[in-house]
Amino acid sequence: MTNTQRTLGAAAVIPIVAVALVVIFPNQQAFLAQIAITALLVLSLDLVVGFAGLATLGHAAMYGAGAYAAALYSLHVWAEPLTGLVVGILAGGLVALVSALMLMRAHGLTFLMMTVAITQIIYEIVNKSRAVTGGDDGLYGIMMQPLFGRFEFDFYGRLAFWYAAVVLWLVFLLLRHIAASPFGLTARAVRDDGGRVSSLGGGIFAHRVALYTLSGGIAGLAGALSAQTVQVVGLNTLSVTYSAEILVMLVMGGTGRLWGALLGALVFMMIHHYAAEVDPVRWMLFIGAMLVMIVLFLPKGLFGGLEAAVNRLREGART
Amino acid sequence: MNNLLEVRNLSKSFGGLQVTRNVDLTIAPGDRVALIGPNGAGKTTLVNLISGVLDPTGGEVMLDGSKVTALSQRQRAHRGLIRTFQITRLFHSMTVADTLRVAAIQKNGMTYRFGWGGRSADLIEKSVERVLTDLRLQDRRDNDVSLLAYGEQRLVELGVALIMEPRVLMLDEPAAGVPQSESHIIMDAIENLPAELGVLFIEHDMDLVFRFARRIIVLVSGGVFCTGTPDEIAANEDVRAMYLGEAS
Amino acid sequence: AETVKVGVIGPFSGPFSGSFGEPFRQGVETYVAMNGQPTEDIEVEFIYRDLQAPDPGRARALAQELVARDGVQYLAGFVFTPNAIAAAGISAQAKIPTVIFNASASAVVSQSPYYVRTSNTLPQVSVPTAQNALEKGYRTVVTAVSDYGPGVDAETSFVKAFEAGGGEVLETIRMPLSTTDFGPYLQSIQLQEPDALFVFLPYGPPTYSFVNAYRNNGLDDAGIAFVGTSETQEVDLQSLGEAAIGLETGYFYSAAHESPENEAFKEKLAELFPDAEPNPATVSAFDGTHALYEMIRATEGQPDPDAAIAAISGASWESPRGPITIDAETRDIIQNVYIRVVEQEENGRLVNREIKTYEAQPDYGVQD
Amino acid sequence: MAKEIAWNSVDAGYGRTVAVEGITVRLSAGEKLGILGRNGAGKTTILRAMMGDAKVHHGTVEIYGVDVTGMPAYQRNQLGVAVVPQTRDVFRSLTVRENLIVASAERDRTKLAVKLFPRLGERMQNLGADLSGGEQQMLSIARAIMTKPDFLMLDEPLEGLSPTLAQDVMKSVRKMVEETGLGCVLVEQHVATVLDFCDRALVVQRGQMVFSGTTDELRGRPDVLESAIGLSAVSSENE
Amino acid sequence: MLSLIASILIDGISYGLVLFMVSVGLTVTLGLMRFVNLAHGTFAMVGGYAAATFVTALGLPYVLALILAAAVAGIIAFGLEIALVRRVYARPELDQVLLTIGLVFMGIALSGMIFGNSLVPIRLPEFLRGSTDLGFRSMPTQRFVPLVLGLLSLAGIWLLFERTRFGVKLRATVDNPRAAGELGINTRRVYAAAFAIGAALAGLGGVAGAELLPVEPYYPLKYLVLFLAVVAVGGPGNMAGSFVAAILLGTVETAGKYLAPEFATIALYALMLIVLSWRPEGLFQRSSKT
Ligand SMILES: Nc1ncnc2c1ncn2[C@@H]1O[C@H](COP(=O)(O)OP(=O)(O)OP(=O)(O)O)[C@@H](O)[C@H]1O
Ligand SMILES: Nc1ncnc2c1ncn2[C@@H]1O[C@H](COP(=O)(O)OP(=O)(O)OP(=O)(O)O)[C@@H](O)[C@H]1O
Ligand SMILES: [Mg+2]
Ligand SMILES: [Mg+2]
Repeated sequence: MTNTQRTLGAAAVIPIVAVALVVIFPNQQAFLAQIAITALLVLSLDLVVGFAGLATLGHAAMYGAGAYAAALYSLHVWAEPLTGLVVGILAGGLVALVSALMLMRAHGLTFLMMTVAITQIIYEIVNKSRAVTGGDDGLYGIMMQPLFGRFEFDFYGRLAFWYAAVVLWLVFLLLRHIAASPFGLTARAVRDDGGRVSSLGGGIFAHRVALYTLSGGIAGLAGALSAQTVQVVGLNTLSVTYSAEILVMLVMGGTGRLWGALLGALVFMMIHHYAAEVDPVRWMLFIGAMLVMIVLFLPKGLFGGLEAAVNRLREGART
Repeated sequence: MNNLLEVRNLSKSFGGLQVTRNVDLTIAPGDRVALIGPNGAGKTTLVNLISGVLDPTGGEVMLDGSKVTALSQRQRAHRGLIRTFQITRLFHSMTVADTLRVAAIQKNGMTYRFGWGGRSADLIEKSVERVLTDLRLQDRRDNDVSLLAYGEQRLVELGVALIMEPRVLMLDEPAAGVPQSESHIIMDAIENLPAELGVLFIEHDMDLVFRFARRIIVLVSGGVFCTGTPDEIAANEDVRAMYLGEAS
Repeated sequence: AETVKVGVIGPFSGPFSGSFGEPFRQGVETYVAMNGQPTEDIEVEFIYRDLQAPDPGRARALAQELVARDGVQYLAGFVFTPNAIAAAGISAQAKIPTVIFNASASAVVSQSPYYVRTSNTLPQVSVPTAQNALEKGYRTVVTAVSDYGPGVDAETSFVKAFEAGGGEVLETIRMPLSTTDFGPYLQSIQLQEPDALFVFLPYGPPTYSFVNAYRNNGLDDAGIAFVGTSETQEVDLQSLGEAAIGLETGYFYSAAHESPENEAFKEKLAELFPDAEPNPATVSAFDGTHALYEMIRATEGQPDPDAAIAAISGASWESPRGPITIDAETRDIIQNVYIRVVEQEENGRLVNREIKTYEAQPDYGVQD
Repeated sequence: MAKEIAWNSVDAGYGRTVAVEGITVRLSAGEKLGILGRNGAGKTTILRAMMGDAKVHHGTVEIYGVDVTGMPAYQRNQLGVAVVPQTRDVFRSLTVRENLIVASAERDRTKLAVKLFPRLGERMQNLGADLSGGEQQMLSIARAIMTKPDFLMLDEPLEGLSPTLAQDVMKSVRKMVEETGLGCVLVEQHVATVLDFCDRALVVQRGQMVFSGTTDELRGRPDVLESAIGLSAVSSENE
Repeated sequence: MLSLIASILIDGISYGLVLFMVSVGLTVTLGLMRFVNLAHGTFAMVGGYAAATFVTALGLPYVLALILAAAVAGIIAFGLEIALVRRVYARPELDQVLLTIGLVFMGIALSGMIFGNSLVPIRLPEFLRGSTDLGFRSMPTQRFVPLVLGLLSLAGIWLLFERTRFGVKLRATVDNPRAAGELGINTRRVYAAAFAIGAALAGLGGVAGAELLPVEPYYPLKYLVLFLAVVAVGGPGNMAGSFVAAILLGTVETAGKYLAPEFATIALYALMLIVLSWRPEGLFQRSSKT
């Protein structure tokens, strides 16, 4: 396969899967929209976890910032969706930029706990600003204008899903491009041995800040999509628990590969949803066991496992 | 003559332990200086001080006549002061070619490019190719560095430094772990460097030191014990007793 | 027979399953066991969906899916305000009558014209509690509530009512939800020597720690009375143990309420679920199921949301908690609030003994 | 039981790859075996197969006639084999003293280590990570000796040591071999050192054993030295 | 004023001791063993349930129940170590995260099924109930449990890990498992023992801290951040560091509660942020003694 073929192939995956999902689950588009938005968020998380090698429990800070910013923008300024997305990106990016200045010298457990601290502080502040944010009751009353002035957001979530899926698709293509670029290659080098990169004259602090801000911007974008399609923003968007949940999705899918983020979000949400539907009381036992199994039997995550399986099939076909 | 690198009265202590004592040294364009001395004499520490990994407790480092003591390792690297590490430090998730590419990206200030393409990208590919050829690593270009034998990793470590086109190059035991039979690849590569480059290298292999160095600095207990041409050093009884032993 | 589907969304797993999810299900099933099907040829099917915590996105997706895929005619449940509000969009647009079993912010019911509530709001219980405090002669109080929606509602309405009655509020403390050690708050309250301490905390661990800390930091010895609302609710009561004895609270349901309806309810509940405690949440779901039945009967199982809502608006009945009415205008509940004191029975079990009744309390609403 | 260790037609490697093939060699107490070969030829892999760090795909490794192929490394060490790894592997977060104590078979043999390397005596309270390269090498050698092995495998032990110290180390090892009957495997880049120190030698090329015999025989095989090690002028080196 | 400061210190230190007790096991498993053990709270919870069962159902004395509870947690952990945990020591940290989160989920579901979803109190013996008069104020008597156990475990752990060969072996194994094995250390046994000890301490902490952090199925997730904070601020693997960190965090949060009640949580996290920015390796760190 040539490079162009491969790129085209990769580009086709998301649209094909999106159509397939709509065909299989025609009456659950609000749920599918949730999956697309979560996948976008997990994708942005992969930039921090996979590309920068930093485990974080604070990614929701940027997601929540994007969600609240987009919600407030639509309530008080303009209910136009696309500019709302830009507001979300800016809010997420700004929160990331400011916290990166504190965070980007730390790593490991220290980094993890600092992200927790930042997220908790933001959470408390938003909780206390009830007049603006609605506090724990949530921020509600969001009514979006039609997309492009033409397409109405329906309560079935049809538009919501396609809107989220297209954004996800574009961001995915963009990140694939970036991953292969000098910036992306440097990111991997910084992750492997930052000190070595400085000895070559690379500015690792600035690079990490840039990467974190990029990731924060995308997380903010996901937050804005969520605010616009759900029409309510709750404090849960800012919680450490939610950060942990998306981290689990990413690790389950496989880190550092982008595909893993998509697969992790899709599979986790699907299994969670259906396990909880089959047994609303005991599904956690099932999910827990599944995570343990994945660690034991798929050391490179779902995507790694998938890849290995495909390779084995190919080898089998050849011989 | 203008000195590329000048070190004045450099000192370093860890707690109560003084590891570098009032070291003076200069490197001029074209210099090939060997730094030798017993284990723990402070050779690596001196390179760390010059390259900016460690902060000195006293003294100055000058590059091209201007003080760089306050500059970071990164800034010094930008001014052409490049070093290798005694224990290889490579990017363990990368292939040989990518490792070299990373270095070339830093060299050419392309860190914030979000795509390839353009003339500088060709430049990078060309320099990567050249270094691979010089070090006879073409076969290994797409191998993961972490899976190479140690000796080959040493070659890549050197390649990373070479691609930076340094003006002053400091090598910490570049040939350690490389078989005698193959150390000439490394030495050839260094020999083929532009003549105006200044090279400081640490080595315990006296064959290489005497073959390659034009000047030798002997460091003992953190201080400069003596300096001289290879012949002078080889003839020095004290150095023989303390360091060289019966060999050579 | 024709099947009418009802989707019940609530925390059937997770940290809130003990105080809400399980009671919801028990309340529904007890009602069904006591009353059979609404009519001979209508069968109700309840579909339970787990929603552990506040998460508007999931709430909306679950509601949408229940309506579009599973074809439910009614929705019910909802513990957390943001979830109820997120589902309101679906309820309003798809015209799905929905019975709120818990979510207690005043604003919830107004979010959809098809919302009905059978639980309570915090002003509803806090205002009579404040009146009772005044009547008992407490002149000064400090309020200590958890810093979240219900806590803030409770504080605001209590303070308003207490001050309106001539009392003085020395300090209002909002304690972060994650607080585990309440000792310092209680020590500093003690220094202010108020007559009483008004409290609102979420169920479970915080209540447990707080009540123990109230006892162990010697506030009772210092004569600072405990004025609570839901702290001694049945799900926590037995684990609170001795520390709870003598605490006085104002709330809408006590398992010790003396009425034939309550006795029948408790008996059936114990028969179906031997380990279950009759809890306010159980009764809210029980009455919520009654409301659903009323709507189903009125529409003969046909999807006619407006007729359904019209049928329940203004309805009154005798609940295990006492007489209740669904306000014809607001579709919110009107009910008695009882002042209760925790006593130990012969068999060692603790009960909330009702000692005073404030009748037919509406939602007093809060604006902050 | 014979005091010997043996590789019996061993194929070994990492994961699915095979790095060395058909290695067969035996070593008795008091013998000194040298292993020579170019970068990546598989020298380290041979030692690792003995300790269980490389995967043995085929064949067996034996210690004192016991097939140890599936055994965990600590048991192999307790049977009497120790290794000084090429990467030194000092415990970076432990002090020098702790590095030595942890390896000591008996209560406290650190005095022995200090006698061998006085420099270590001055650095007892330093963390492993703070040692110089040569000091780490000393520590790694001393530590292996602390376990009181019957067989000691040294993977390029002289790398990074000053010439005087390198001579001292070889002298000490020779003394141990002579006095305690230690068996010794030496992987070395310096052909001269091997020819000078060892009784027997093994030459590997691209994972294959291309020579196995006494060092005297090896001296007479310029072809092997030429092709497998790339040395044309061994004799001149040796003078 | 003086009594305010005294109150802050008394409440702060006694809260800090509770924090120390509930995280002390994690300083072993995460700190010393470098195993990202997010399931720490699960073992604490196991200890709590065990103690509650021993006291309520079997009528055992509190102190005995405490010791048995620690043993139960240790034994369960030992089994899990052999079956699952040891397979992931050498794997990336995130795999350890996934595994232990999986264990947490399973623990939550199982304990809910066995013990119900409400909290389970551990009945205190008469001599630990009520309050103790300190002269100018009173303090819950139960707080002496974490005080005594905290100091005992601090001393015990310090001796075990800093002063015995087992401790050095563990640290060597963590540092470089391959080299440790080649030097004759039975690394598997060392790890299994250390993991069980960490879990036993967790169990002890679960019981000692149960008045403030009551035992219920969600215990392991609810207080995870608290446990991690103590270890991170103290410097992973540093016992004394964790102790000081716990007291510091406890005192600062307590001061917040007295002085700015609504901002106590923010104060706690701000402190964490400041300490970690200032000392990324935690308050204390091993270094050469030159
Ligand atoms: N961990 C590993 N995983 C995969 N392959 C490896 C690994 N270590 C070494 N190899 C490969 O095995 C082969 C033999 O390596 P080995 O380290 O045994 O060589 P060596 O003779 O010791 O070389 P050197 O002189 O450089 O130390 C090499 O091709 C190397 O790339
Ligand atoms: N961070 C540190 N703390 C304490 N002592 C240190 C530290 N770093 C180095 N040293 C000591 O300083 C001395 C000099 O070390 P250095 O690495 O410079 O030696 P070297 O000359 O390069 O030796 P070698 O030839 O063995 O590599 C050594 O004794 C070492 O133990
Ligand atoms: Mg050195
Ligand atoms: Mg080797």
